Amino acid sequence: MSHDMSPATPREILICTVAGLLDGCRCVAVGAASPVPAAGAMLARALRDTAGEPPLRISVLGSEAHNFFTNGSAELFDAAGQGRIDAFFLGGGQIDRHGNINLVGVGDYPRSAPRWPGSFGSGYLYYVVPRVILYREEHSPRVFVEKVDFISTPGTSEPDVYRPGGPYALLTGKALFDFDKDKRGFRLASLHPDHTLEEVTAATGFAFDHDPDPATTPGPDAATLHLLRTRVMDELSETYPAFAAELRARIQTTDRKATA
Amino acid sequence: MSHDMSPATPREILICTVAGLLDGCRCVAVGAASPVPAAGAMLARALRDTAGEPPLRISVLGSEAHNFFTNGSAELFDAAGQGRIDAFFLGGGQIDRHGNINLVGVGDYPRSAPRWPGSFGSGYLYYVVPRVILYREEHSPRVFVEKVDFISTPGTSEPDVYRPGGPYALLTGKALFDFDKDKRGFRLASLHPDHTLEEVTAATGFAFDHDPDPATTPGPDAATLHLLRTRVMDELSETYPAFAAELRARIQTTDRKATA
Amino acid sequence: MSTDVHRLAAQIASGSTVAVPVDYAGVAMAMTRALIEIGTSELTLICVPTGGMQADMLIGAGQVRAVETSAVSLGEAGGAPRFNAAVREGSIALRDATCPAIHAGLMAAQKGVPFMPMRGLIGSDLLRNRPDWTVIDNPTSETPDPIVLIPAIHPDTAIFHAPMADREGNVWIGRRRELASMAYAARQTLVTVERIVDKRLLDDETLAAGTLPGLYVTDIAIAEKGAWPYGLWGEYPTDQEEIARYAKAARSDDGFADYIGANKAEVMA
Amino acid sequence: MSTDVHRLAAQIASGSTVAVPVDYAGVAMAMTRALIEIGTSELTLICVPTGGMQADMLIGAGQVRAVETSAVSLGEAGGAPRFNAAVREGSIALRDATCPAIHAGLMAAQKGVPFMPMRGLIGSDLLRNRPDWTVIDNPTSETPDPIVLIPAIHPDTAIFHAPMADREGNVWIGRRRELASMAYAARQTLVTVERIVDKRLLDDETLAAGTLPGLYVTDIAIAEKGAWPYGLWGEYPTDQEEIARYAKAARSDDGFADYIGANKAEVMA
Repeated sequence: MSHDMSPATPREILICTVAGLLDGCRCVAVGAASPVPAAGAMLARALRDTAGEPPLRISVLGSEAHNFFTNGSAELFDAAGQGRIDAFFLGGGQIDRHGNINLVGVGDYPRSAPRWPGSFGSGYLYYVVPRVILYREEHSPRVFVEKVDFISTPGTSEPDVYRPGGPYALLTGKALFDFDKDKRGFRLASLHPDHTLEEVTAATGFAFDHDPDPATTPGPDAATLHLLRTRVMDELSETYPAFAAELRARIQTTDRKATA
Repeated sequence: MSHDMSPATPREILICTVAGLLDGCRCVAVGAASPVPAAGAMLARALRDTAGEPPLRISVLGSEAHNFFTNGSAELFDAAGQGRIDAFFLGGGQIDRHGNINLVGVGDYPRSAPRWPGSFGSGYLYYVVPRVILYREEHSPRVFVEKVDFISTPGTSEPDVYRPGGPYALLTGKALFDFDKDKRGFRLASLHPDHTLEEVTAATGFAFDHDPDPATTPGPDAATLHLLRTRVMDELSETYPAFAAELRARIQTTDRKATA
Repeated sequence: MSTDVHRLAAQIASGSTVAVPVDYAGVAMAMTRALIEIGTSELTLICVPTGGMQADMLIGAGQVRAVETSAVSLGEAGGAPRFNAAVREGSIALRDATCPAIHAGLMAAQKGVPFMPMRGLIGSDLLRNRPDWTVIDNPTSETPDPIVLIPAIHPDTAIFHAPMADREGNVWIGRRRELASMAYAARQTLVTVERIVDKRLLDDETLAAGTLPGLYVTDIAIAEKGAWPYGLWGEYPTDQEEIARYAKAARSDDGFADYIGANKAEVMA
Repeated sequence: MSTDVHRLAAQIASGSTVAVPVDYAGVAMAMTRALIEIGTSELTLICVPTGGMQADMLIGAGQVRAVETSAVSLGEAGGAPRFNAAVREGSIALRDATCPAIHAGLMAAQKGVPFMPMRGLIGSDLLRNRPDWTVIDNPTSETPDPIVLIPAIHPDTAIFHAPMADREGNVWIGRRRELASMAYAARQTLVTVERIVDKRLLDDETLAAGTLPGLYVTDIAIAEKGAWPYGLWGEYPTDQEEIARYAKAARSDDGFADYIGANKAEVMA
């Protein structure tokens, strides 16, 4: 890490992890109000440009500057159905051991309490986008449950169901998981710095595979961190001003701590 | 008829007849290269405007000035499927006693000889547009046949087939026919001036119902003819310059004859 | 508020189905306030494909019987409080969908067909709770291939707000083509606009590309800032503070009533 | 002719399926001439939804194996002579359609579904001659309701000509949205344009409304008057005399060969 830069904040490590998950993608779509995935996609695009590699197309829904669609809100789904969207992000009020996602609410449907907004495009995109990255920063047993109360969209499907897409990774504030389609379950890929296997096991309401001594999620190299804090931060500020400001403040806090 | 106007030419009578067939329509579409139907629709629109009645919308395919569609060439069919197109015109290389239309060719399909361009939108519009007006100026036994060689689109359908549309009238250079859906056949409505029942019977390759002493297709009143020769002629000149010029030349010929 | 907007709102019948667009596509908020003043009741909302403050206000005002939507949310301002309360209380019928299913239903109506096939959905509780969605074995496949059929959605009315219309009733919708889908599918379409222009929109190929023809537009009224507090592309940004103010007020029945009442008072003044 | 156009044409494989637009929507005639020079063979043409001089020339040059179309015609200049001759001789496979069936097939590909339902067609000889079209009993109806399913059309390549593109590969198609349908459905899309502009088309909401995003565009070449003798909206009118000249020449094998040869000679000069 370069001398004049404070170390990566936890959020920055998440953003860099997202960028890594998009390796090899040609086109990535990001839902509205998803600043970390958007930042990760923007970072992946910037890294690609810097390396002189083929460009990464990004569409951030609801953004005017970073949205290239011109056929209304149906176009994302059409493009995904055509196989043109390589990666998409989904969250979830609940996510269970089989990768089922609940975006609808807790309790007996339809009278859910709490009720969450709803399933958005998940009931389609999870089936057709090859690399669906589950992103939920809160890593707690109320989010990661044994069985969701409502399946907005299932993690896996019967063999005769058309399903080129599905879960590719699960990224939380504590760890990164892969998804094993055959075993229909998650496998711990790495723990973020300062998090332990015990902590993650306790915070996860379902069992998952893991190495006895899991790897640590790598932080960015100096060049990547620099790119994130310059070009990507500028792009982010345009679309997510509040998030970018908070990210900047955290970096300064870390900075002060580091120099203290 | 006013003193300073030459009498209506046969073509003008056709155009006025088309305008009459569009009575009560809100929206009419006209295929490309259909100058008489287009002129009739333009006349109907002009008459409506003059009378202060609700406007008639016209879409002339392939025209830039008289085509209000903005969603590509699929929009006409979508609008028709939505029930928004009240009338459309179809021609036919062959038309048979049951109103079946052949736009494909003569002889054994697929090696038709002659081959005509093809069915265009007929295989759909004939089913869904309530008032399909068959227009074919050539009135001969090679056009009006007992049975078409190829059904581009059928005149009637079985009761369980979705079919809000179908043939409404058949207008030729010699006569105007209605179509009786229950009897699955045409009925002579009127003979154009200077044509006889015998002549029409001989020129039609199928039997049709008729009164013993059929009516004569009425010509336009002076105001209508004036509108046709002024506003409508100007509009026509824009979209069908050659046709408008020919129409003008005929009027002058009739004029010279009338004054001779 | 212009009485013209009330004239428009009055054309929506109680008990009818109304299609409304997503937050960023031109939400007819002035018309929403007019609907609340008029008290049009027992509406079924079709959110294309998600709803926000508009749906939440109409639900809070007790004017909604059923909602078909992929989500209802106030975006950055959080969940939709009146929607969430109504769900909890069971006071509205829910037709939870996923975005492309709503687009598919409108597309079926646009194409004049009874249904559209759609991938996805199989194995979800969305499908399980939608008896109107049918699973068939794809007749064009030689191997087993289950696929969902979404029936056509024919809204009685589509309402939205757009930057401009011309004197023939053509409306400029730009690249917000979900507005065209709504209009194609609906029996009537009522549009508020920022302004009426003298130039015929179809006479200019550049503007024509983003124009919804008057054929699909039943009536138009001017409503300046008619999407407020939502933004309108190329015109004004979303007033996030106002939406946050609403989000806070609408947490309670009283707060919501005050918000609506203040709004009405402002209108009457 | 620019060698760039040849670079584009060279990306179309012999034996592949190529979608081409209707006369008035931006026909890639410069590319057609390049294809004839290159001699790309055994093409299947999908005319969206009808074909003209482009299809007729490729058929006349013996480069077409099959045509799916609702019609082939030279418009005011009459029938399509080489198409008609090929039909008579049985030298091309015919998939006669009706316009909305071709749109339906492309729409199915656009939506990522295996088929689209479509009204009409039942009782026609079009349907009788299309074993790939299936009639089913509408599963969403309680009463018998036969309806046709049109399978998705996935062209290998879509080709068309448009007024302009920007440096990102976004192409302005205006209200000729069949061009977007073709591109959505096709595996690759090759576009000739009158000019490349520096301004990013998506940065202006008015232009964006008529823009096909670069996501769907594989490659672009400049071809000034690239639709000639067809016209291009807002740019130049159709050269009816040239089409009539072609129509006359193409009545005979020799006349057609002369016309093509003269064209080639002109290109080589």
